[in-house]
Amino acid sequence: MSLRFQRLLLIFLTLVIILSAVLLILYNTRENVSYFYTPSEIDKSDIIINKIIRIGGFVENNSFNKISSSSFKFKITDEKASILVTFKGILPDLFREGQGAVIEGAFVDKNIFNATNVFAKHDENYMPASIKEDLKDTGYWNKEYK
Amino acid sequence: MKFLNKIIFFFYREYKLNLSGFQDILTNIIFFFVSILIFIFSIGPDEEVISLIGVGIVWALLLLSSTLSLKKFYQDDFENGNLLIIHLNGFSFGFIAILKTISHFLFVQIPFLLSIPIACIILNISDDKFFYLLTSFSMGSLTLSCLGSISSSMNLMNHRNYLLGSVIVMIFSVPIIIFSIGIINIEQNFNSLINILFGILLIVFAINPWASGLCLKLSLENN
Amino acid sequence: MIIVKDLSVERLDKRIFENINLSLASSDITILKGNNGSGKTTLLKTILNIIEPSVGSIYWKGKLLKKNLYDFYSNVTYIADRTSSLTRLTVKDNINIWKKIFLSNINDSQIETALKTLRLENYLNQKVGRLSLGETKKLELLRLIIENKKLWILDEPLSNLDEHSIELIKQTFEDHCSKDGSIIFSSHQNPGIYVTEEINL
Amino acid sequence: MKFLVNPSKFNEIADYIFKPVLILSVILFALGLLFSFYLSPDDYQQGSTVRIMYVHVPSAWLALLTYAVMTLYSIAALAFRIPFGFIFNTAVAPIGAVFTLICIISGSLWGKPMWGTWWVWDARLTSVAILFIIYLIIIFMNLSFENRIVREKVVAIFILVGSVNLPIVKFSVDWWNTLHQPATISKLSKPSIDPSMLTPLIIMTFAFMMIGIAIAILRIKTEIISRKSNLS
Repeated sequence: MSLRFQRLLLIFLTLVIILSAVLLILYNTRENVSYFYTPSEIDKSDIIINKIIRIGGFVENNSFNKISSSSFKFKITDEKASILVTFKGILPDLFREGQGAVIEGAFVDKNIFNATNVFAKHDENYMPASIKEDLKDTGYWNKEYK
Repeated sequence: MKFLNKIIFFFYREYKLNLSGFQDILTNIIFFFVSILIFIFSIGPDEEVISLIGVGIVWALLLLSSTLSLKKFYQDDFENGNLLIIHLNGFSFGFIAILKTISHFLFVQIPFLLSIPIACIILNISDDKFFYLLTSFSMGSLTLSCLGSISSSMNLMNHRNYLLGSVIVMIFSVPIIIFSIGIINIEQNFNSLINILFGILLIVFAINPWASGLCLKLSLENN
Repeated sequence: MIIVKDLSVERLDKRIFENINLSLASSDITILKGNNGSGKTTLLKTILNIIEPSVGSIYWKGKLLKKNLYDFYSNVTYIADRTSSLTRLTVKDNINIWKKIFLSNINDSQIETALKTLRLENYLNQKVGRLSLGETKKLELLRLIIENKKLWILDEPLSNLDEHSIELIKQTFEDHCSKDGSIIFSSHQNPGIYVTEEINL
Repeated sequence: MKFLVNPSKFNEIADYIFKPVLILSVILFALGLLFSFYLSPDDYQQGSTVRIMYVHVPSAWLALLTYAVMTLYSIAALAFRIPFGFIFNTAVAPIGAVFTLICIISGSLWGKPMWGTWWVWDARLTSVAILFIIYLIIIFMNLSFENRIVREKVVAIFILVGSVNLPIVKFSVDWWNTLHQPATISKLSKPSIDPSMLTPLIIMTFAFMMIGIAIAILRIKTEIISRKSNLS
């Protein structure tokens, strides 16, 4: 085996290893390494009481009601399942119905989730407020428009 | 056949070097246990909190203790010329890097692997978590050895600021820690996380001979 | 064996040495003379293909050194000026390690006689760290016998050695050349060894 | 294109274009600030806090861009033996570090009103923090080796090893559905941002780029001069 052939073989081997490793990682990240669970992923059976998890989804429309100055009740849904959430604290100003949100906390019992903090998730659309008004007047605007 | 003997006798030399200085390995383990005790005393003895963050403590301290022995990688052999003699004996620099990484894995990481059960008892980590900790560390430790080899070969000629080596290892080990802790805390399908950890191990193991080899050649050239 | 054609090495745009020519046949001895820091070690390292020469080339057995590096390395022993034995281990361990690493087929009796001649035989179980500088140097030179390769490249072999040992080294050089091996060594004093070629840096 | 590779050629071009670049950057900055504060509308969701985007996004892009260019120069320096690559690396590392710092600070300033916290250990934010520390390590490495040849090459190797983190920063948002929103402007799809907000963004990006280039020119010239003078 001449020296040059050995060297090329080593380079080729390293590239094969790196490529397969990258594919392995890409394939697995696609799967389920989620930073948070969606409501449908949490089926009722295996809820572990007061284990700290994060749930992400949309705030269900007209499910938001204010109990006192700093405690709220709303539902997080992803159009398949929805979870009742109680929260005490200051809501970020981006938080409103129909808006994506990630909440962190634990299940108090079977179907009430007590959130310790709430992150409002901002999608990637930027649109001036003025256009929103025009859209509303012309009736294009519909509640689900994120 | 001759080449195989040379490799075996290379490890014999490493064994003699490490085992004669037995107190090196012991000091690493003692450092590991003493820092666990310090964590326990600083956090307070109640079982609930400790078992919650126990896994994090164990992993972070394993990382710190494995950066302790960076100097033993190439620095001593480089200073007394043995690195050149081993190279002249027929090993290319990349191959020396691989052998050194494996010998570091054997003589430093395996003792840590064996000391994990005791650490888990002290921190009363539950049994299944202990099993996941063992699997994640067995892969993570080889990755840490490869990172250690890369960072210590970079710092051969760096006499002024040697701490840089451990900073390099710590920075590149952040994804390893994220995924290993992920494996331990997420109970259900964690085999995708194990695959990711294995992927990282493969990448670092493939990069190691080239990066370390080049740095060793460079340092010998400009010694 | 080795032919060096007008070699020159530059370091940080400072020329260390230029157009060095050397041809070493078997059973030749070459000495590199020059005061400290004149590039003797750099030249030896260039010959060992560790340092990239900016100009010139080196041939080993007719072929370019870079091409058959493996064959070159299996025929050369290099002893640096620093002590490469492991100071934490005993002399016996060191010899044992060398014997194993270099797969040398030397038997124990030969090592015994070598140790006797070098007057190191009663230090066998002592840690190398405790030996004196001269003794560790002699231990280094013992490696020549353990490896017994054709070409010896030595960096300052005669530094801090006493009269008796220098005599001994002369003797081993002559034996090595009679068995048509060859030697390149550097020295800053003139040791009065029969030398076929001399390079002044 | 020679000036990208050859120091002396670079000096000629540098003297020639330094003044215009500086003036251009001042103009662009003035224009950009004007646009982003007065001429661009509030966002329909966030109101005026969106204006931080005009600092956050350009500095993020430029932080990644400088690292990518440094990686290219390291490959050129190591594989094709172009010494100008080493000069470029030592000169541009601090600039990249400053851009990353601006990106992190403006990001966390924007995060407080939008997400509700200053900092959350999220995939994109952690990888940008790692990028910042890698920049710092590059700067420290440049200061801690005595032998210039070893210093240059080891820094180049470290940049190559550190470049593994670059794709992680770029794609971290798509891989893990993290809190940080996915890429707004991806060349492939039509950017989901309204033109009236896009213009200040583009202007500010070019303003940042011009300032970066101006400082880079100064630092590269000083590096070339310092190499010629003391041959450390």
